[in-house]
Amino acid sequence: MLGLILLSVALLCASALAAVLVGRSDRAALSIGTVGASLSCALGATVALAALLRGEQSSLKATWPLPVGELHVALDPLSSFFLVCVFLVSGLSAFYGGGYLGAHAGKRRLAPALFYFNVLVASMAVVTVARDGILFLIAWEAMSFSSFFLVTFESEREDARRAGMTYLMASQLGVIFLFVLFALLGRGSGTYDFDTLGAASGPAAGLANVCFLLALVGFGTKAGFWPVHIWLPDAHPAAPSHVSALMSGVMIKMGIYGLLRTLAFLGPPPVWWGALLIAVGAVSGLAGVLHALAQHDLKRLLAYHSVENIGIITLGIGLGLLGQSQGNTTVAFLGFAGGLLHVLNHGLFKGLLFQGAGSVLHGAGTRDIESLGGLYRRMPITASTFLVGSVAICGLPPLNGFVSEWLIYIGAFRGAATLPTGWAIWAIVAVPALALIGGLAAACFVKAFGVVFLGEPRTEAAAKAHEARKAMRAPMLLGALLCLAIGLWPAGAVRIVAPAAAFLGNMSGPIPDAGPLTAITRVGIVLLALVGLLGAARLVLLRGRKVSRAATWGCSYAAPSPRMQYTAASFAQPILALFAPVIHSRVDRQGPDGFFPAEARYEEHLGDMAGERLLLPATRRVVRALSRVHAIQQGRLQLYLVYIAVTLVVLLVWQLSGTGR
Amino acid sequence: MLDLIVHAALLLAVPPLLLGVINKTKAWFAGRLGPPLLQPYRDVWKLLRKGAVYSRSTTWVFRAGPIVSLAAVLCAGLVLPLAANRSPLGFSGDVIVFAYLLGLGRFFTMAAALDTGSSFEGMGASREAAFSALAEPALFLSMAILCVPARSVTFEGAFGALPWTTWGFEHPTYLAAALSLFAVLLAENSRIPVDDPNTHLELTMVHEVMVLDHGGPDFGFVLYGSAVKLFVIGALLVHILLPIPAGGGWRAIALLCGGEIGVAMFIGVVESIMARLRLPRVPQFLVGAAVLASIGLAALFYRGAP
Amino acid sequence: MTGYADFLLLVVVALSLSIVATSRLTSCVRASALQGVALSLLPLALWGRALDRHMLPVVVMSLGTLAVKGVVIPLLLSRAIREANVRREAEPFISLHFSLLIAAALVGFSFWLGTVLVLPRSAPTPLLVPIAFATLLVGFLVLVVRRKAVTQVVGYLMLENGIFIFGQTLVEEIPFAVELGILLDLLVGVFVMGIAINHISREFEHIDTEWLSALRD
Amino acid sequence: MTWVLAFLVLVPAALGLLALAVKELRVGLGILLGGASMHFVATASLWGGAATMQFGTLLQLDVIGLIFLSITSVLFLLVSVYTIPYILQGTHDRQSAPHRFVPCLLGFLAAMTLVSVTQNLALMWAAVEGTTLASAPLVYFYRRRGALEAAWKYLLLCSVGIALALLGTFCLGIAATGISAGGTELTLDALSKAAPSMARPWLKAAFVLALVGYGTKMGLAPLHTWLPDTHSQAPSPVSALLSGALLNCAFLAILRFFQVCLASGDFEFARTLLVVLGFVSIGVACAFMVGQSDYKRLFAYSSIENMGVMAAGVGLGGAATYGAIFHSVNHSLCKAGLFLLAGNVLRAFGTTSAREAHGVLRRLPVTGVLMMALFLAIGGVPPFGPFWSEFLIFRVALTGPHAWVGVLFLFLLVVAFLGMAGALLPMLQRAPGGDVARAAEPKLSVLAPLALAVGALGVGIYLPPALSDALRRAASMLGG
Repeated sequence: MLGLILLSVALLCASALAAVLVGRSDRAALSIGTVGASLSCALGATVALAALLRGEQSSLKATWPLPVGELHVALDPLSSFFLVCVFLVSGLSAFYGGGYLGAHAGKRRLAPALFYFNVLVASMAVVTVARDGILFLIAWEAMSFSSFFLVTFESEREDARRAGMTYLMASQLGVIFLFVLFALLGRGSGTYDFDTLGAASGPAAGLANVCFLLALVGFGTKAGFWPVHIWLPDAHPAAPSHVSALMSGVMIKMGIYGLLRTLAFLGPPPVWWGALLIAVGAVSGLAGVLHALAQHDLKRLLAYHSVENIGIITLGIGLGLLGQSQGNTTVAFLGFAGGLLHVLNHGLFKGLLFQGAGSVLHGAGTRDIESLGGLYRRMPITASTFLVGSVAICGLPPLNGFVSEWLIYIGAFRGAATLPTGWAIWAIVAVPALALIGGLAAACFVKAFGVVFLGEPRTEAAAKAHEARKAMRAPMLLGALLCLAIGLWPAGAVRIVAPAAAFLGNMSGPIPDAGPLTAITRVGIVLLALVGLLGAARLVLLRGRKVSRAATWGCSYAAPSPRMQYTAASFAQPILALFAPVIHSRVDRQGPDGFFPAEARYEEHLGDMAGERLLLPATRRVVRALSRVHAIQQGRLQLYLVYIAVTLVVLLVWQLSGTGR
Repeated sequence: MLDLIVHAALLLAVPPLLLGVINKTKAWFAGRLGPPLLQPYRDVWKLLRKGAVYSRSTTWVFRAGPIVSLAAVLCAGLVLPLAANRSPLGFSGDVIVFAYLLGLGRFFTMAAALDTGSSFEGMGASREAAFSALAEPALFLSMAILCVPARSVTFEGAFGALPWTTWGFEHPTYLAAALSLFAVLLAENSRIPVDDPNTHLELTMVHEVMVLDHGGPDFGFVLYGSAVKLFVIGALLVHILLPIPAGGGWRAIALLCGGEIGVAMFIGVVESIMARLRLPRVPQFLVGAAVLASIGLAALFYRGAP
Repeated sequence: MTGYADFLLLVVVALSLSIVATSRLTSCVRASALQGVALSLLPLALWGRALDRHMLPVVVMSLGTLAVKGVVIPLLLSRAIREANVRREAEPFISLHFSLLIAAALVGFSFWLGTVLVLPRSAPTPLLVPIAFATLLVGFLVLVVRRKAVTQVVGYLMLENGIFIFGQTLVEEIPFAVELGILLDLLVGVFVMGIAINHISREFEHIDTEWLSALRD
Repeated sequence: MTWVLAFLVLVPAALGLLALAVKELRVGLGILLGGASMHFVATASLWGGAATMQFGTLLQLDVIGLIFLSITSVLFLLVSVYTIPYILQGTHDRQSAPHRFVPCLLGFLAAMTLVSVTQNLALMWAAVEGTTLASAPLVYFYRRRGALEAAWKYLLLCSVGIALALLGTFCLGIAATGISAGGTELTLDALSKAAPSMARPWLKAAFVLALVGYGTKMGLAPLHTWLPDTHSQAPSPVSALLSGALLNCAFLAILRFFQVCLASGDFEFARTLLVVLGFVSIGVACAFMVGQSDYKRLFAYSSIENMGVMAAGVGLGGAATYGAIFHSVNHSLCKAGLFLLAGNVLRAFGTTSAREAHGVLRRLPVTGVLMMALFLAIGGVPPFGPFWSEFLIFRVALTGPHAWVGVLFLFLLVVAFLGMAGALLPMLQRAPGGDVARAAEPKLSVLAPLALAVGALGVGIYLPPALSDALRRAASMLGG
């Protein structure tokens, strides 16, 4: 099994290199890269799935030519599960990318994009199987940098470069915490082999807490917890859409994986870790969805929803920890299972949505929601799949998003009912948080889907939009089908997740019951049946009756124009007005004045509070402080000599004072 | 089998009646004679037999809206126990399905509204989105009040655990739950003080304006759907307020219908004696409901009920 | 013979201080030349008693020093002055009196160092270490407070002189070739500096290092 | 076999004098290339030889010296390959004297070689001073005011520093006298033998003076001030040699003194000094790298940073010593390559401002890609060599008594990396202004950087056992 996984990794790297070698011709590079990626992903996904279902645990060691660590990779349920996610979503994105990049062929060298894409997938796979700190960190860095180069693929664009820089800063500052984390963990044994780290039944409590916080920040930066998510809404829109799908679909989940993997080293978790994770999750979820509502850039909106969904995942994991720390297997299992299943689900529908956004960008040439509209009749497949994705991401039945959120809800209710009061409150906090997140998400996606695809086109570009190519449509359809499948057959999905969840809560014995999942299937089927029934009824009723078409009723307004439609901004306004205090909004208005007002305008810029109130000022301050040092290098030879003299005298006095007789 | 038939019959037959009751009550308060009690049935029947006019800018989403939302509320009605503690689709965790089914219906109603491209309907959708998002926490918190002490995630368990012998100030938490559920009911069914179902100025509407363009059978579905929604949430409320025997039977049916009618009359009274709130104040109403429910929950934990 | 040695060392210090105090470039160069001559006598004064043992190194060293420090370098410098035709230091960074005070302080510091760093073996004269440091530090001072390239070279020379004095204690340790190498380095160094000064005076029409502060951050 | 040592020193010197006589450029370049390759071959032949070899009383080579010698030799060969197109079609402006270029280079090589093949501290001092004198004319190769200023500062500051180093050498000699009858020579062995019973004040004074003196040459802050000016004004091949080889020589000189301290038994003070100066250097360099707009200065400051890393590594001791020596190898590979590439960019764009020279990746694809790779390498990105050396040092720092030192170390490295990225990434990635036409890239001018980049990657992926063994032995000699 493990060998096959490594084989597919090797295949990815090989195709990446091949793509570069034939880089002269874009077509060849495109086909080689895409085919290689799709094949190896298909192989990897099937193998990982098989390994997961068979609960395979195998490992492989090799010596390392350098003085640190040794090459150690292994499979366990957790790795296998994340491998399934990685390969599944990557495969879809790669296939989509084949079509998406085809549009760029000739305009720009494609070989780098394909190279970095395959390297990114490979590095993610290695991250999940690595069992040695050094190897893990190397794969991690490879992941960061390949994705960085993908973000700056269209590097001639200013915003892409700035996004890349922000991303680089975030990932590098974040990785500091990880280096420190692993160095601290390996402090005692001097080796970074995960077995030894894990075997030592967790470090002392104090160190464990430090490590947990380090992991929270370090991995949270990649995962996109609020407020260290700041790179995310810039990077995802800048990247090519299939890359955004990959990054948002699985790459940020590597942060979750790392966090979970680290938890395995830290011994039995104190209960406050769970509480903290729940808090982080709730805050990230709400902040993410609120900022998403404020966006008018389709891909930016989706990026903020990644923050939201990471929040939901974290809620689940927090619940799991809460249960685990109290020895409450059921809550632990439900929490972990819900979180993990949401990892998979989010990978599926967020990938699907980003691909849809990519098709919109590719078909209508803009990502600005306000200048789209009425795309449904121009790109029906994209629109329908996007609708499926939207319903799924809002967690509505009968699609997959509902299943994972349902598990988390059940876990929260169980926890509230069975945990000791002090911690039960934390469990119950998850419930209204999820509810509010869900409601806002629904609002946000009604806005996104409705304004982009429904109504009348607001601009020429939107009116001239065309449907995506076949190669782009296929993966979207497949993704939509998978969303529906998981939604209608939760039992199967949970069977995939269960081993990993049990592994996390290191539960021995039978996997606890996740509740009557078949009942969800029943509800879903009944729902679809009712829809079909009513649809049929409608047809029957309308048969033989007069069905005519007319203009939308504009309250008898004579000359309606598409510009009069409700915009995304106005749609979101009531909610944003409610939450104005927590969103950084800058209003720039010039009201009409005088007897003959020349012009009046009203602009509202909704920024990111974490960025514009916290991180940006901090960075500026650091840079200013550093630039103060420049005073010392001001060109005078004499001054430089003074430095030498002063250093000499100071050091002499320091070292010699007291040594005299 | 019999249970199922009874359940379906109640679910399908009773709802329009409630609308009639409300209108009657309001008419009585206003000193008018008012429309006949069964008028809503006639309206629906009439609409179902009409043709339809569709806007040129609409797609199948517009047509799907009423269907999906009606299907969703009917499904929710099948999940919720009506005249007995058992429901056809009930299972451990059905509370959540219930809430999310309502959400599904709302999603498609709003999408359909945006499909027409009319600014009025967009406006309505946006308000609906805001209010319903705020109503969600209240709904879930009050359900938590029901579920946590029962140590169960099913309506069946929750209702079974309701302490009938001593009610009221012994268990203020249930009172809180009932009140915030009632607020949710008003919001979900676009009733005064949240929304005025028969206002005449589109600018002030919330729900009605979303369905301006629907006509014929579609509008029939919409009308019927809102009635069913009212009935379903009302049933949830009735289960909290009245001791409906777990085994079902005539007495249960009578209690349910009586309770529903009582709720409808109460709504009528509220609509008659209250003015609708200004739109900016509606959120406060809903947040207030959520706060009430969370206070109840806090009290629950304070008393260490679980 | 140590009497002569002490006398010479005091002369050296006096000359250093005078260099600090004077503003005329020519007299600075002359003073440094005199210092060179005094230094060239120093080995004889120190090791005269032991001439039989280290005849060759001592004699060669003093002759070489005389040639390099007493004759060649001063000529180079005065030629540089003539070409750049500058007479006196415009205004140093620190006024002459004040720098004289600083120089005195530095001499004091070097005497403290002398108490810390005691020559392990019976030294020819205890003044050796403090004077060496004093010359060195005063040279540093000149380097720092003067603007003209020529004066800076003079300061560098004083620095080297201090080290030279220091080196006197090590006649046995340092192999002969190396000493010559050191002298050669010094000569070439100053020679290159002289060339640089010429270029500077050609580029900037004078040898004021003020103008050499364009490269900065 | 040992005569090779003399050969290594004398041949470049002789060829340099020969080249001084030659006026014809091509012949001079031929001589240069010949000398470089001879030097390279001779150095390579030493790797098979004994652990330490001695020639006469003055020349002596141990494994540390061998490592630094090899770095110098390899760099010099590559640089002289690069120099051929650089001089022949170079853009040297008025009255720059290309025929003086070759002799100075060879003299430079001779001096640097001497530094690494001698263990007589006084002779080593003379050699280091020699490097200054030989390279000063190279810095002033382009007769520009800036170059002149840089050369003047370089000359004066380094001479002063070196003078202090000489003083330090004397102090060591004084400390050693009177221990064994009839004085001791200033060779490393003799001094190490005498070290345990040296008078501590003299020893400390000696190390401080040497540290300040050679530290000036090595570019440790706050003594580094000449370095950015010189590196930015000198011709790129010269900058490459200065940064890649010369700084190492100064570092080697400091290491020699450190060895004596080790032999003396109490070396903690030396370690402390090294760590302090190292961290000061890293911090100062970071401050100047953030918001730096001149790419050659940027690389210069990065050199300061890396010198700080090495000093701190040796100071931290243990595995960090290994890391420090390894890092000096890595740094030489990366930084020399970067400076050579900077030369290509400078020729194509005619400016050293990273803001004006943009679109490198499109104008000069090969140069751009190599520059990106080497930037990542020197930034400590795996799997390039510097990552490993820096990681070793970091690990020791973090697991040492004060964990915060390690955190600070890592943080500063990341800040430096980001500062570099902030200047280089726009320069590389932006769309080229005006004509998008690819500028010409002579094969020879990208060959050397390519080799260096491959080397930096190679030592990261697979460290040859011979090299790692040599590093290990060197580290053990330095108390690692």
